[in-house]
Amino acid sequence: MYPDIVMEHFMHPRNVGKIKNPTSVGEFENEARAKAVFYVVVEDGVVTDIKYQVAGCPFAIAVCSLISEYAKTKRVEELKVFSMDDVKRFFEIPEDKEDCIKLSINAFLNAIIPLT
Amino acid sequence: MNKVIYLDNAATTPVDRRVLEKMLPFFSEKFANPATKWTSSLSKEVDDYIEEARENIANLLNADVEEIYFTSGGTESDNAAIKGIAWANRDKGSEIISTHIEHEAVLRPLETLARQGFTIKFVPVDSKGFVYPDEVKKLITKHTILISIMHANNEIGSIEAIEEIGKIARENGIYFHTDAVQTVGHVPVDVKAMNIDLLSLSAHKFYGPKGVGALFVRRDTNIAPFMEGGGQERGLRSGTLNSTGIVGLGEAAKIAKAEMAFNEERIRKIRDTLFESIQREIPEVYLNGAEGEKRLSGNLNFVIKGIRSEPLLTTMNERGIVIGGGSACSAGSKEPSHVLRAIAVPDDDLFSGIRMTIGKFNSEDEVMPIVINLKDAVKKLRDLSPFWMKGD
Amino acid sequence: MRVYLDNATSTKVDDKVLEAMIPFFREYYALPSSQFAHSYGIEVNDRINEAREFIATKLGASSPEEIVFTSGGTEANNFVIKGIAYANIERGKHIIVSSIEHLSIIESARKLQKEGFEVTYLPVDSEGLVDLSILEKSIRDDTVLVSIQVGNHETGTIQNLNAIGNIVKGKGVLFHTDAAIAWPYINLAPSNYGIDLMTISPHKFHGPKGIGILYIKRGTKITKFIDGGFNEFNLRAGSENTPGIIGARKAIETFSEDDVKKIKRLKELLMENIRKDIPDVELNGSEDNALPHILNYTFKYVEGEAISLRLDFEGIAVTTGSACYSRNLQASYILLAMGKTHEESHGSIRFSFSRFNTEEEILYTASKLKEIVEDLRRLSPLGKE
Amino acid sequence: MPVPYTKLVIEHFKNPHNVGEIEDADVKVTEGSPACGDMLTLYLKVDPETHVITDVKFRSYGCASNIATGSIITDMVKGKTVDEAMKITWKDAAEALGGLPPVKVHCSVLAADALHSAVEIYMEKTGLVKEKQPTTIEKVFQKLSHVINPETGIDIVKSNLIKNISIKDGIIKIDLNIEPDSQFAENIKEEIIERLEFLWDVKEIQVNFMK
Repeated sequence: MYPDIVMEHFMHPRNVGKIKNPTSVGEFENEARAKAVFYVVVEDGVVTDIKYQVAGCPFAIAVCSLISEYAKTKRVEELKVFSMDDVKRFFEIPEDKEDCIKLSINAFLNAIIPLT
Repeated sequence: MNKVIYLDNAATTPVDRRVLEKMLPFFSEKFANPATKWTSSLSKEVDDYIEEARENIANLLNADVEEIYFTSGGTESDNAAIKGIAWANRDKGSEIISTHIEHEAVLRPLETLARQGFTIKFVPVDSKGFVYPDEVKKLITKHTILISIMHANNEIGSIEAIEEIGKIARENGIYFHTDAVQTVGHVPVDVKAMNIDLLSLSAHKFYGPKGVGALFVRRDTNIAPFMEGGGQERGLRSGTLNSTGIVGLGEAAKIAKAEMAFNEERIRKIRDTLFESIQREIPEVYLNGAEGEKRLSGNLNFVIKGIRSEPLLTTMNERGIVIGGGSACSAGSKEPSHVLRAIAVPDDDLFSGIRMTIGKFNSEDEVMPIVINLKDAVKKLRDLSPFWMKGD
Repeated sequence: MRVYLDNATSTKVDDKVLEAMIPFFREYYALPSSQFAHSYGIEVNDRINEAREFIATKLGASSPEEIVFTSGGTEANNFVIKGIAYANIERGKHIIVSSIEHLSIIESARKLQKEGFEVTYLPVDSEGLVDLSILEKSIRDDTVLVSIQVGNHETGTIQNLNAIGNIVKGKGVLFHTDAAIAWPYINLAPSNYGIDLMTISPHKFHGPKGIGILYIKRGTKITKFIDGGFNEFNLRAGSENTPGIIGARKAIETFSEDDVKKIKRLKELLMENIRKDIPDVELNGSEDNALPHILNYTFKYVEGEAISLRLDFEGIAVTTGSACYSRNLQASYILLAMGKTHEESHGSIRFSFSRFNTEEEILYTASKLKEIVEDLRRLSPLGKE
Repeated sequence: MPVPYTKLVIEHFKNPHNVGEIEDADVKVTEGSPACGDMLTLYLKVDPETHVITDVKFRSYGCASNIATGSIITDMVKGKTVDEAMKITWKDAAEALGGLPPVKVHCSVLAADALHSAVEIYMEKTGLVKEKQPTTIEKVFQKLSHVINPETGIDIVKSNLIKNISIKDGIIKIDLNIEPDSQFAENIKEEIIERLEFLWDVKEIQVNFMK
C-alpha cells in the first residue's frame, strides 16, 4: 500500500523536467534498468533551481519529487549528507522498495556531491 | 469507487454468479466430508455432486472421469504432474524437456528436480513465443521421460502446437504434460486428439473459485503420488476434498463448455478494437507475441517505449483501470519478465511491457475510457522519463 | 430429526464465516500478490495481511510471517514432514512420529523411509498416550524432527505436550504438532510448548474446506513443498485462496470458549445415556485426557458400519472405525496401536460434536442408538454363548 | 436420501429375512471372522430323502451388504435341492438385490461362501461326495479370488498380485507382488489365511510380500 504522501507526489510530481544550463547533473541507473537524472542550479552554495527526469516505480518518482521540493533553497553542504533516513521522515519505507528509493537518492547525490 | 475496468483476467477472474450460487449450499448445508459416503447419506450426496463435477471436467477435456484428479489449483497440479512423473520413472531415465516461457509453477519444480539429479533441456522459442515441434524432437534421447510444454503462454498468449508435440512424445514413449491453466475454459481442449498424458488446470482462471484445480492423468500413467495421506482421489492426491471448490469448478467447466465459443469471439473483438485504438492514439507502441488465431483471444501484451510499466499500472489503477503486471506471480519481483526475455524483446524495453487481458465480463464500452486514460498517463510518464527524449 | 455428530470429519461453515467470504468471490477477486499494481490487489492484500496478523496474535506468534496458508491440513503435514527432513539433511536423516498420527504424517514418513530416511514410530499405551521415556530414548544425534499430535482425531486422546516439548527442546530437535483436530478446542500457543511447527485445519471448526494454516517458527529451515511463485514468504507457491483465508480468519474469531463448555456438556450427556442404557460397551481413548468434542465407543458383537448406516437412516451422522471396505484404515491402525483387537476396532463408533448440536439431539441419538444396537445384536452370531 | 445401495439392499438390511438359529440343523458353518470385519453363520436343515433344503437361517456380524446378501441368499435356497443351491453364486444374490457396489464385494461374498461350504460339508457328511479331493493350485487360486485388495477393490488374482503359489506336504506358499510395508499387507495376509485354513489337507500357510 502506498503512503498518502507517496501517492500525492506520484500522481502530481513537482519540478519535472530538464534544465538547459545546469550547474551540475547527476544520474543513476540500477540493475533493473530504472533511471533517474537530477539537474541542479547552484548559486553561492545554495540550490536555486532543481529538476529531474525519472523512469522508475511510483516510489522512485515520488521521492524525486519530494527531494526536489526539499532541496530548493538548501545549502549544498547540508544536502550532501541526504540519506534514506531523511526519506524516512516523510513516510515509512517498505522493505522491498528500498532499492527504488536509493535510485532517486543516488541520482540526487551524484548531482550534489561534485559541487562540494 | 467508480465502476472499475478490470483488465487482468489472465491472473484471476471474478467468479461467475451461477458458479457461486451452485457453491453456496455446500458451505453450510451439504458440508459433509465425502470420504464417509458408505455410511452417511450426507456424504453420499456430496460425493454425487463431486462426481458430477468430475464428469463436467471430463466432458470439457474429452477425458474419462477416472482420469480427473482434484487439486488445490494450477500450481499444485503442475508440481504433482512434473514431480510425480519424474519420481516414478527415474529408473527409465532422468531427462525432461521443457521451455523457458513456462509458468513458474513449472519452472521451479524443474529446478527442484535438477537439484535432485535430473537434467532439464529447454526447447528454444521464436520471437513470437512459439515452440517448433522439430526442435523438441531433436532434444529427445533414450533417457527422456517427460516433456512439459504449456498450452498457451500466460503473458503473451501464444498457443503452442500441442497436438504435434504430443504426437512426437507419444511416438517416442515419453510422457507429455501440458500446463493448460490459460486455455481450459477458453480454448477447446481435447486430451485424446492432442495426445496429452497430463494436463493442469485451475478454476479461478475461468470464472471458478480460487483454491481448486484439477490434474488430468491418462489411464495407466506411471505417476507417484505428490501428497500423501488418507488416500483420497484413488491414492494420487490425499486430503479432504474441497467439495465447495470442486462443485464450483465443475459448474465453471459446464458453463465454459456451453458458452466458450460465443464469449471468446466477443472477447477477441474487444481486444482487437482496443489495440487498434491504442496504436492509433499512442506513438511507439508495439505488440509482443503473435497476431491471429494462434494467440489467446483475451491477451494483449505490448511495449510502450520510453516508460516503465509499474508507474503506468499505478496511474491507471488510480483511475479505476486495473491492469496486470506481467505474470501475477512475479509482479512483486524486480526481475524483468522471463517470457519477454525469452522472445528476445530488446533490453531497453524489458520493463516496458504492458499486459491487458480481457475477460467475458468486459465490454466494448470500456475501450474508449481505457484508451483516453492510457494516452494521458503515457504522455505524463514520458514527459517525466529520461529515456524519452522526443519533444525536447 | 437431523443430527450431525461427525464434526471431526468436517463441520458446517458458520453463517458469519460465509458472509465474510462472499465479497471475495465476485468483488474483491483480485490476487493479493499483485499488491503494487492495483488497488483491487491492495484492498485484498490488506485484508489478507489483517487475517494473517489476527491469526498470528491468536497463536501468540512473534510475527505474521510465521503464518503460512496451505490448501489444508494434509498439505501442511506433507510440507512439514518432507520439508524439514529435506532441509536438515546435513544434521541427520532420522525423524520421530507417533504411531497414531494422521495418515498424512504416517504416509509422508513412509515415503521418506523409501528415500533412505529413518523413521521411529512411537508406541502408545491403551489410552493412546505416547510413552515419554521411549520418546526420550528414541531421540538420537541425527534426529531432526519429532512430530506428535495434540489430540487424536479418532479417540480424542490428548498428549502431554508440555512434557513432550520439554524433552524435545532439551535435545535441540525441531518439534511439530498436528493440531488439525484439536485447535481451537484446545487453545494452545505454540511458543508455550516449544513447538516449532503447528498444523491447523479450519474446516474442522466451521471454517471453509480447501484452506489450512501452518505455523512455522521464524528461522526454521524448511524446504518448499509446492514450488512456483514467491507467495507466502516464498514458502508456498500458488495463487492465494483469498475467500478461504478470510473464512479461516472469521472461523477463528467466531469460535468461543463457551462453545467448548457447551460441547463438553453434550458429550457428557451422551456418555451418561450410553452407560445407563447399553451394556457391553467400551470407551476407546482416555476418560480424563480427551478432546471435548470427540467420543469413541466400541459396541461389542456388532459391526460399526452396520450401526452407522442404521443411524444414518434415522438422520444421525457418525463415523465408524470399521475398515471392512475402506481405502483408509484410520481407525483400525489407531485402535490397534492402543492394543485393541481387530474385533474391537471394527465395532467402534466415533461421535463428534459442535456448537450447533443440542441436548434434544443427543437424547434422540441415545435412544436410537439403544434400539439399533439391540436390534443388530439380535442378528449377530457373537456374544450369545 | 442418497445412499450407495439399492432400495432392495436397504430393505433387506433393515429387516433381514431368516435371521436366527436352527437348533437341530444338519449343518452349521461360520465364514469370516470379527477380526476381518465380517462374519456370517449359516444353518441348514435338509430333507434326507430328497436333499431339498427345508429350512435355512443365518446370523451376521457385518456391514449392510453382508446382512442383505445373507437375507436374500437364504430366501433363494429355501426349497432348492443341495445341488441347485451349490450353483447359486454371489453374483446371483447381488443381481437379486438389484446390484451391489464393487468395493463391497468381499463383505458380501461371505454369504455365498458360507452356503457353498455348508452344502459341501453336508455332501461329505451324507456321502454324496465319494472322496475328499486334495487341494490343488487351481483350488487355491479359486479361494484367493475372494481376497480383495482394499486399495483397489479388486481381488488379488485379477489384479495380478500373485507371483507364485506352491503346495508341498500340506504347506501352501504364496508369494505376493505387494510391498511388505504396504498398509494393507497385514489385512491381505489375514484374509488369505482365513480363506485357506479350513481346507482338510492344509497344515500351514506361508504368505510372503515382495516387490
